[in-house]
Amino acid sequence: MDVPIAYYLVLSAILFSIGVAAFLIKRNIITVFMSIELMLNAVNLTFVAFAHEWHRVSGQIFVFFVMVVAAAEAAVGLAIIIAIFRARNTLNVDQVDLMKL
Amino acid sequence: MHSQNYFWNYLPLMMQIIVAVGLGCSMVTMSWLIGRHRKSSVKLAAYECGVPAEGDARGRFSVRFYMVAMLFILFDVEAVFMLPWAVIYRRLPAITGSRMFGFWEMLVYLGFVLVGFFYIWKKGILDWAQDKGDL
Amino acid sequence: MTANFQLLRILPEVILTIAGVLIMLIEPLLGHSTSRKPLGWFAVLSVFASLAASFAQLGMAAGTAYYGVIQTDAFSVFFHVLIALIVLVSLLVTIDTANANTESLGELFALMVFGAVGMMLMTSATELLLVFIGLEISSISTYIMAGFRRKNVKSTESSLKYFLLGSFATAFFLYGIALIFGATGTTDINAIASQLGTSAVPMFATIGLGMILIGLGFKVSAAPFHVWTPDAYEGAPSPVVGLMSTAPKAAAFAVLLRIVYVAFPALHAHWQPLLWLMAAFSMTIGNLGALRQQNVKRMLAYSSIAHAGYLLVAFTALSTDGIAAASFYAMSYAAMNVGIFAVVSHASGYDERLSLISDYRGLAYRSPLLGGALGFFLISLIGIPFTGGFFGKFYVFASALHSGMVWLTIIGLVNSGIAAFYYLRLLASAYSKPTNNALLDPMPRASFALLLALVITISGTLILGIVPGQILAMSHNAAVSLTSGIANPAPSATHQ
Amino acid sequence: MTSTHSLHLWLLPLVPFAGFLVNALLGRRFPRALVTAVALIATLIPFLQVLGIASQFSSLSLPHLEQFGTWIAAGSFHADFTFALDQLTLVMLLVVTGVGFLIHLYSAGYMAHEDGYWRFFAYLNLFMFFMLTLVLAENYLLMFVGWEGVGLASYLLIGFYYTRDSAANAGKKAFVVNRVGDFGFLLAMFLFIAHFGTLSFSSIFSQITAHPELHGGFLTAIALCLVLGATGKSAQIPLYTWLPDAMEGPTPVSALIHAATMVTAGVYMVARTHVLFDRSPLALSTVAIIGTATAFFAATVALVQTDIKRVLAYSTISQLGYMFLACGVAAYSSGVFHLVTHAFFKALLFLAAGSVIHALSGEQDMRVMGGLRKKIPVTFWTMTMAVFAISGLPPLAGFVSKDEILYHAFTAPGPGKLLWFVGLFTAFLTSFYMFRLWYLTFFGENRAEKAAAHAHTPASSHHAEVDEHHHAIHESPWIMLGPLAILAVLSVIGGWMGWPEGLGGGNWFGHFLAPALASQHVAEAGSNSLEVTLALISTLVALAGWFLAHLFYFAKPELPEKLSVSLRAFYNLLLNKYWIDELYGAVVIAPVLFLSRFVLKGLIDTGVINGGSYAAAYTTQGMGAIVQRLQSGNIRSYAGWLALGAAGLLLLTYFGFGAHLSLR
Repeated sequence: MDVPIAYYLVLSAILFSIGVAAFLIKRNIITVFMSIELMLNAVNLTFVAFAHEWHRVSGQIFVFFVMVVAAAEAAVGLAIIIAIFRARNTLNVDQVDLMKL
Repeated sequence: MHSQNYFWNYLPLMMQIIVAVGLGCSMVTMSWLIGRHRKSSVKLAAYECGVPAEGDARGRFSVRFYMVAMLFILFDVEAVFMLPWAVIYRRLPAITGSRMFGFWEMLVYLGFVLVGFFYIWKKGILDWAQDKGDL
Repeated sequence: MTANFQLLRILPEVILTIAGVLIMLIEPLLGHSTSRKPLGWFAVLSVFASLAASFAQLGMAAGTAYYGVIQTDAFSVFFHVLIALIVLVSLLVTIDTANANTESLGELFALMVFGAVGMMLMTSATELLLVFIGLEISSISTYIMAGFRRKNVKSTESSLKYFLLGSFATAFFLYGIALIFGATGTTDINAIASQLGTSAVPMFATIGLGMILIGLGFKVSAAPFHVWTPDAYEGAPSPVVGLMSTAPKAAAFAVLLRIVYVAFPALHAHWQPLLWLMAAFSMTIGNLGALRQQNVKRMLAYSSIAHAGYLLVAFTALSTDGIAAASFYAMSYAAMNVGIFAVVSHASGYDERLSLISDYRGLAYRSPLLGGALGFFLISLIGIPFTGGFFGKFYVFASALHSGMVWLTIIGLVNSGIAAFYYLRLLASAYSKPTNNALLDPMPRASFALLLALVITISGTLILGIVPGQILAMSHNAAVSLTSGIANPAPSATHQ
Repeated sequence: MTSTHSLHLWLLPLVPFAGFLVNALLGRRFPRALVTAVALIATLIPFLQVLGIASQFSSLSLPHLEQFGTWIAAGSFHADFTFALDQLTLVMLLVVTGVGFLIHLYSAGYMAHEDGYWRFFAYLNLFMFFMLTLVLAENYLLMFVGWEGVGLASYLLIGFYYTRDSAANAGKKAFVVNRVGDFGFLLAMFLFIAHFGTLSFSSIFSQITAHPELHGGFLTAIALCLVLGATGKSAQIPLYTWLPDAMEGPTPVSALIHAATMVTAGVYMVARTHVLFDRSPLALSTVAIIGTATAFFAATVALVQTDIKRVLAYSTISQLGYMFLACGVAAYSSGVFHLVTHAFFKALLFLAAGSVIHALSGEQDMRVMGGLRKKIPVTFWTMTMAVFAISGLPPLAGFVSKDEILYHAFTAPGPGKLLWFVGLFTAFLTSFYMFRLWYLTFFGENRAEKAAAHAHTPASSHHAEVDEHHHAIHESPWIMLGPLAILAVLSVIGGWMGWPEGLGGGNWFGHFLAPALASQHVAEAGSNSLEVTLALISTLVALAGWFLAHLFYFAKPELPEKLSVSLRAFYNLLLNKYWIDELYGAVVIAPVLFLSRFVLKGLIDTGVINGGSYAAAYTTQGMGAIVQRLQSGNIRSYAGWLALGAAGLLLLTYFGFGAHLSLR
């Protein structure tokens, strides 16, 4: 008995949308960043689901790479966030708006 | 597959969830209903292993913790590539047409990881005692 | 195909990777007071070697390597050469601009080299996974480079914005790949088209293509995904802006060309109108936005949005000429834009002393060399004949009109008329007598690195304008090799 | 190549370019004499070469093509570095190099005391390079190179006095207005490529000729685009506004670029493309109407201008209008003839005006001139020749060429008579304002000394050369007067080469150009008596203008004042040039700037906030939470933009476009 693929897809679409919404709503940079991770993992779910559907392992390999890339992004992102915090003493995205227009 | 069947499959799981949630909720409710409520400052204080709480739970950590955490994530995740490699290691000679190619391939990969390790080491990130205020 | 022969197909990338690793290894071993500039020269040499390796690939028959994930052909070589040249000049400008005591300068060189690896991979990859990895390698290096002056509030802010929004867009790009994988069961660009066939197109493929357009639209800063550009460019160090406004864009355009023309020619009725809109919006918003800017880098940022729009015009032509025009435009834009950022970098220095247009008043008197070069690049950006800027636009619009894109051509021409306005403002400012005595000091002497950078960019712009035959032939070959699809789709066995 | 031997046409533009390079790179360190020598030699050599070409012209097989290699080859389309020489080119070459050399000579005297002497001559040589490229080009692309290049040189030279904001702005205006014209030119080129697959004159024209059934349609579209380009370069309605402002440049520049050569490029281009225009009656009528309207309109504005150079600027616009009129009635050779004579007398007018300005140490306001006849006699006499010529008094050059245009207009089918009448009235106006200039400058009492005694007015002293002390009025040096004299002779006798047959001449000029400009249009055959009558009428009209000017500005100088009071509204309308500049400012510039503000502020600031995260914040956090100052530069609002764009794009992908809805 299999779970229909549509369920996975809908779930990942919902997760992705939650990620997008959280990106737009959240003020803390870390949380914003977490919402990006959520989006990436939603995509991972899609990949795995499709890999299963097509019986192709390449989708799963894709997930490995996405995970590694996400980790690298996390490292760089946190480094940037630390730099921002040191320069401004805030992690509120709404206050990082020196440059405009 | 039929969706009706499909849902029936999960009925036991559903029941378990209901039982678990019901049990938890009922325990909290029961104790609230049965227990006596005496509000004193001692009762309301945070309980920390019998010692009075000190400071703010959200205190700032040294940035070093983040550094090490980030590096850990990186080196940890890099290991993920060894998994698929290990799975097909025995078939690699057939695929690549060379007996040891798969082996050397992984060594090159690990070499790159080591370079990264060497870099952070020489940069003094792992040196906990050294004060690098500008990190 | 032997492994060694396959290695030749990624030789440029291999050379740069090794060079970058070496730089990383040497950097921490150097003392605090040791100059990092020799590392920069080493990077320059390695990029040059990789340039040579790219040219050498022209001698090989076009083909794929590593189970069809890499394809070297005239198209990939064209963009390899372009990226190598951009990185070469950016390295030279960095060497010129950075102070001797700039800390961790070696990291910047290594990042530029690694970024180049990522961009080159993007242009030769025929597997979406590799495209994604290349994109991330180049993006992550650029995020770091943008925030390289980490004590500077604007630089970190630029980095943060670029990073957050870039990752946001990347997620869309990735989702697009996932959906296409779902629709076709493959992520091989060459195989997608045959999988799609002529039958009814699955919804996933359409939506997936849309998502990919979003992700790449962000990378090339096409409207409406351009919002990050002005902020990211304003804060990032000028030599880095020269790089990130050209090389990653060129790579992303190459990917876009490959995806829409190789993988999705069947869906052109879907993507062509979208690119039409993106082109029109980019040109208009970019030019209108630039009109009122006081900050030079912001102005150039808006101008780069507009130029992305001109380039997208060529995409809508749906012809080999259009692809050739797009490639040619990428090169001519790179020549003049990297050049103008070389001037801006040197004039404003590592600590960005000059930022407003009014700060450039009298530049031509403080340094006739810089003033002349600035004027030259501005003339090219305006699109006066005998410069690359003119011919780039000429080919783009000629190919678009040839395909019947009358309105887009008109919008583009009107926009390129408006553009003269703001470029002339900078030009007039540079050639006015300075009012402020503080601005009268002569510029620091141009170093050999800067002179070399200016020679490359100016001669490049001139060659593209006066005798573009050779390069046009190259771009035409690139276009032909892209559309003819010499490489057979990789055997499906490799996917199991 | 059709000719057995090469004429080395490539030398023509490259010699001035070499001059430009030498002066631009080394001129700063050169003594002035050396700069002058380089610049003059770099112009003299092409002139001598053109004379040499002219001397062996009859032995050439025309058109004489010289190809110097393939320029670009993109797929099926290719363009070459090819120069072509035919009758029309030769005429243009003679004008450009001849008048160009004289003006270089004049500049050596005029600019002698200016800063940036080397820069001036470098730019001037650069201009010659591009102008010669424009004239020699055998395809539209190469022509466009010259076309843009002369615009660039013009921009640099108008803004020569860069310390003056007005000069810098005038340069920018000229450039930007010309961009509008370039838009038309570029579009025309793309259409040529799309329809003919080439930009070469010979192959486009032979394709058109080979298809007699081609008429109107896309040919009209191309022709109208070219007309737009021509109106920009030749300062015609609606793109003429830059030329009066261009007078901010040094006077020799006004003479060379903004009177004799560059502004005639539009006329040259139309004449060059006559094969196309012949097939499009609509485009031809457009040209004729634009020309006539511009001629009349500019002449009316010239009536009330007080700045001597501005009068000449509007007069130039008006005369260019005549040339357009000629092209519009398919009398291309008459247009080119007027172009030539106009180059003589208008260059002379400008140079003489420059001499006057020079004599008065920078004064350009005619109201404070007067009585200069005796003080600067050479300038006076040469300028008199030019004034007589442009006013159309026989037998001077201007009379012949203008009369020929009016004759062709009269005999043209359709509204020809109306065009003729407006042209005739414009001739009257021309005569009036030119004699007004003549009287105000040279006759009456000397108002300059009176004004100088009154107060030193810095506002009116535009010329950068103004010294602290007021010079005594002096005649210019011979290096300036020499070119004046030569041009004066040409203005007087220049007409004989095109003396119409109807008046007993041979119209050698028209016959010479006939092979190059053979028109398929057959005008109504006019009779000799008609031509004589028309010539008589225009002579009378010119005399009437003179008489009226005499009355107003010599006999009864108080009359103009009275008239301007009684016709206040009309006078103001003219004085303010019909408020066209203001109109353009309100209709074109202001909206663009508004849009720019809208893009920067409106969209980023409020649009997204309202659309994206605002709504999200509203729904998730309730009313209280949205009281937050939201501003641009905000990452979340940027992300909102991205998300909105993404949503829009995905919706369009999915629902919007099928194969049927294409945005072509």
